[in-house]
Amino acid sequence: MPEAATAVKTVELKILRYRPASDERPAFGSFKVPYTEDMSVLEALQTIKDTLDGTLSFRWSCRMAVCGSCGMMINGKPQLACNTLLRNLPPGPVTIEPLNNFPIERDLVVSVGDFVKKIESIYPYIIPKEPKTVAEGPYLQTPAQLAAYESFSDCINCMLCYAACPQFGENPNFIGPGAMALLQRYNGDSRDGGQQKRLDTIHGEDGVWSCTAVGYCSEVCPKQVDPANAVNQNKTNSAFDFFLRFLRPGGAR
Amino acid sequence: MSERRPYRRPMSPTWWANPPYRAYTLRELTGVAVAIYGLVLFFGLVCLALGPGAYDGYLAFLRSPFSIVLHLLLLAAMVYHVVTWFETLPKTQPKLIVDGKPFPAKKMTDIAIKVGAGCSLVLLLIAIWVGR
Amino acid sequence: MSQFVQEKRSISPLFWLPFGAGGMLSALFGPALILITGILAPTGFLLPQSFESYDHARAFAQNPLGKLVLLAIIALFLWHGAERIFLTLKDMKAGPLLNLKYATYGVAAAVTVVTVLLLLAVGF
Amino acid sequence: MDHIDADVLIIGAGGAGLRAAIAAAEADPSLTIALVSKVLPMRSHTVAAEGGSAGVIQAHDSLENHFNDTVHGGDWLCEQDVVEFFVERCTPELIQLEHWGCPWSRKPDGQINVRAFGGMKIERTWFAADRSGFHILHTLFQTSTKYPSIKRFDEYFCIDLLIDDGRAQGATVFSPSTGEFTAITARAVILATGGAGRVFRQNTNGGIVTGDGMALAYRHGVPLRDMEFMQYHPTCMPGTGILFTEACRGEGGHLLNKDGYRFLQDYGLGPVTAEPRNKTMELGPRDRLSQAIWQEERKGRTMTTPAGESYVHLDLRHLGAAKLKERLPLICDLAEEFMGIDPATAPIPVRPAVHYTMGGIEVDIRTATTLAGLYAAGECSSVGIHGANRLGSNSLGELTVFGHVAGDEAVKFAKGAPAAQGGKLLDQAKASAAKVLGLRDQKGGGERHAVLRKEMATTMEKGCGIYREASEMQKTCDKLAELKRRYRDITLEDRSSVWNTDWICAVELGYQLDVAEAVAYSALMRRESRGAHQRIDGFEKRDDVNFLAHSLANYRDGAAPEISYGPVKITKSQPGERAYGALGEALEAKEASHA
Ligand SMILES: Cc1cc2nc3c(=O)[nH]c(=O)nc-3n(C[C@H](O)[C@H](O)[C@H](O)COP(=O)(O)OP(=O)(O)OC[C@H]3O[C@@H](n4cnc5c(N)ncnc54)[C@H](O)[C@@H]3O)c2cc1C
Ligand code: SF4
Ligand code: F3S
Ligand code: FES
Repeated sequence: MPEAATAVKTVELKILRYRPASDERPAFGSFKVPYTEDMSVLEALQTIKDTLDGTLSFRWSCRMAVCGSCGMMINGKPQLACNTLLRNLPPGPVTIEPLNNFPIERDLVVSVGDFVKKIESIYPYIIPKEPKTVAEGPYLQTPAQLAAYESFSDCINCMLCYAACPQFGENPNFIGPGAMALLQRYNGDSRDGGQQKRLDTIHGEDGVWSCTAVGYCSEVCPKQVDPANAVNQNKTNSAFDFFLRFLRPGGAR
Repeated sequence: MSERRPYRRPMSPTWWANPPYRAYTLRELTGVAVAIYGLVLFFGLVCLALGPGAYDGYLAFLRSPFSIVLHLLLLAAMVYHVVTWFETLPKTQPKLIVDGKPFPAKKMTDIAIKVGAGCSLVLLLIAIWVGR
Repeated sequence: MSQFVQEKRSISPLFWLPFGAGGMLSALFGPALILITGILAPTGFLLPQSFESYDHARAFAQNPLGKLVLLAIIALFLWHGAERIFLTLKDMKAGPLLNLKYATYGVAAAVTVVTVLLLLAVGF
Repeated sequence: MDHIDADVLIIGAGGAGLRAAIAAAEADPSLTIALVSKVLPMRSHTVAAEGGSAGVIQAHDSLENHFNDTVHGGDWLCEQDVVEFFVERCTPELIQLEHWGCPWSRKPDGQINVRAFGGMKIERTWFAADRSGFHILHTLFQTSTKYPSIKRFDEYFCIDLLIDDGRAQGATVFSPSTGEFTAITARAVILATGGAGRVFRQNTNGGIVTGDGMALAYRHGVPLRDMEFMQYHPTCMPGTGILFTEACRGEGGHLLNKDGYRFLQDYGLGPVTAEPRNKTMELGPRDRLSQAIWQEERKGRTMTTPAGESYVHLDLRHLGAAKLKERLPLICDLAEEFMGIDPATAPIPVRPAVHYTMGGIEVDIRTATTLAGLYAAGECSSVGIHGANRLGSNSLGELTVFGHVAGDEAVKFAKGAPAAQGGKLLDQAKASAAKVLGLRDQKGGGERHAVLRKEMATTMEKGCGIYREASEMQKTCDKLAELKRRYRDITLEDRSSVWNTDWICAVELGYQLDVAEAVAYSALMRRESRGAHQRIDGFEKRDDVNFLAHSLANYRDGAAPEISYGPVKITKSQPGERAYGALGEALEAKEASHA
């Protein structure tokens, strides 16, 4: 190939760095890496780590937008680094920051512990409506019954929706869109009988009632889970429950 | 002792004024228009209760250019409210399953906006018919 | 039990339900109402100016159904506005939450009560 | 150093580790179970599995069929008693997952739907669209939160096992988040750390799939079995290696060369039929398909990407947009996002990439290793069901079946074992921590782990690829020895303790080099062709006289591994000719008439 054709194009990445041992607060660092047509932001970061600065820290694994590790702010928007291709970004430097609204542990690594605890708090498993043994075979579930919750089950726990939600930014205790998607995934499942129990975990100020229906959470979701729907339909459910609880046996509390 | 020292970045105090949240804030501010219109009617009721004299003052106000412009603005805000309200509506409803597939929210919004426009149109026609 | 389980209920539903009702009512009829009472009748375009004359208005407000309509529109529109304005002011951190609540829900509540009294006062 | 004591310690929270944890918690709720994972459990690589999990469910299918497909697919290098046990347990495990909420795709009447998969005679692959592993993993993780006795250590990295008195009694772990070490002692230990595909250059595996558990057990004298059998998956994205599931072919996709010709018919996989036919053409097994693509490349009938990777086409166009969206939504997204291709209107460029580690830590049917108290399950183990070539959709089944067994067995063992004694074990833990800290802080010869890793992956691909020859394999072995020497001179840029991923990568590279060596030497020593191990240097034929045997790589500190062989358990199926397509059907008919 002639020299001119292989002359390397480069791309500049401005990355928010934070190393707790040495940095008082986060600050941007700039890196230039060779650009190729099929390069993702993740690959650009890996190139930096492998060739320019081994101290850059970020999480990643699957590279195929399914493990949920690599969420970060790319040009100000929460996105997965692995399925954001440089060629689809506007020309010029790419700004990379850790996910908004989460404490930064180091560079692009944020704290995930609270998020996991939130998921655990909503009984994220089938509470069978009619218990069955394995010997009795699978439950029947029609495609329509599956469709009722299927999209909520596609959540990869990437937390982009949390970075998108200003109400979570204002109130870190807000249960948040992702955990609500999981709640709805089970509450909408025809095999499940735990709806009331789960609903009772989110009636509080930090439950659904922190959401003001901003809706940006659903826009950034890489898996079209529509967490805003999960939160807001349960706002409706929680509101009705507020008034109707007195009518159900043992419901008033 | 660990060197761990998580850093919490503060939220920008004006996040609500900037994209991507600007449209949301505008949507919420249509609430001002809805409330103002409610107040306009409320003052009409106050004047009505105070007697014909006061009520005539109210009518004069309604006919003033200021009021006409105000109502045109309220109308614009109200139309934005209608559209955004029905855009948000599907988010507050359980997933609708039609023919075994989730019914697209976009279509639901389109239908709802048409229903909303229809309601307003019917009310308008009734008013015109009654006023004839 | 996880720290994120919400033991204490929020009273938000008390505000959220009238907010929703007002939002729906205004979405369905708001544009027509503004057009009728604020633009067409006052200008006499398509509607006679007498449409909202004292006598017509009084007759409407004395009719029990008319009372209900007026109450619903005035109160629910205000509750709708109050909720949205409150949340926006909260987003803007415009002041202590309690003050914001008085300025929004407080006004809506006061208007609602006065409206009921006025509707009783105009007689049947 | 912190010290935590548990009854059962599980390292790895992918499909196998989580299933083991649940089994253990159910077997005896009074025991504490420590579940360690270097990433949040739902990030484990099980998440990436797309196609589905095999389990006989149709009336016209039988366990016998599943057994035969598996043993033939594995080129008779399977432990047949284990396979028999496995195929019996698959369906109950899949039903259990269903009860726990796994959103399996359904037929219109609400019954479980199944799809065709390569090398399977009858459709028996349960699937959840093309996110089967994702749904299995999330279902297991979420269900595991129900059991209070499971104490999770999310984002804890295991650096060594604790062994005393001839028994595994715990592990040393460290938290990237704090940089601090913890000794977790236990009465039984399960390894469920997944495969090692990352030792190769182009692969379908996640960054975390670095063979850690294999290396840990291996270093403590547990043999790695059948490591030469690395599976190449035929349909991966050129460049990244990202997988396009076999379900693409199960649903009816075609493989075309640069002339638009379905070349598989030239490699004994025909005849070409309009409808997909099981075990024929594109529904042949992975080894055969990958080999065919390699041959096509030799014949100059493939295409080449700008970056110089050769490829063929995976054509899904005739399936139509609606079916693609319903059955293969993830594939559509991947093609669209990464390659800008809509599979409904254009064929997808694909090429083979390393996908699965058939071999692993040698375990018996109870998942017990040769070391008392140490169990292994999932891709890190070699329980004997995959032989020389795994059939697609048999591995997710393996996770649940043998994860379950491992949980039960570890509980049994733990109840009979004395509690771990702190003193000696803690000294061991301190020593391992010091060693790993030494790696971080040493001012060595300036070697960079990123460079070594690249060289390792390249030499593995070169010497231990789809087709192998002694001279290249020898070069790979030599290169690995060189890399291990240079590894001692690694210098890290990052000496901090919080989220020092530079450091973690370096420790992982140490694991990878050991595993790579086991692969390369096992391959070099197997002088025959079988399943995924194909030689072109005079050993093109299967040699049942000398090599109907499991290879066993034994670790030797500072020297090349020692390779020995162990017997293969044959019960009902005598080694025969492994054939697909028309020939396969003819052979089967003959066998049936004999029976
Ligand atoms: C792209 C792809 C698609 C596939 N599709 C299918 C399919 O359709 N059907 C099928 O049957 N099989 C499929 N497979 C194979 C199958 O998914 C894997 O074999 C299986 O998921 C491995 O599961 P596991 O539980 O053994 O390991 P993993 O899921 O890889 O989990 C390993 C666990 O160990 C932990 N771990 C590792 N090292 C350490 C350490 N040092 N310290 C602490 N924790 C550690 C990790 O954090 C993780 O939790 C596919 C594989 C790939 C790569
Ligand atoms: S709902 Fe969407 S954005 Fe939020 S965690 Fe799940 S996949 Fe990510
Ligand atoms: S962005 Fe936040 S406010 Fe509600 S709709 Fe989504 S959770
Ligand atoms: S690396 Fe797994 S989602 Fe990006």
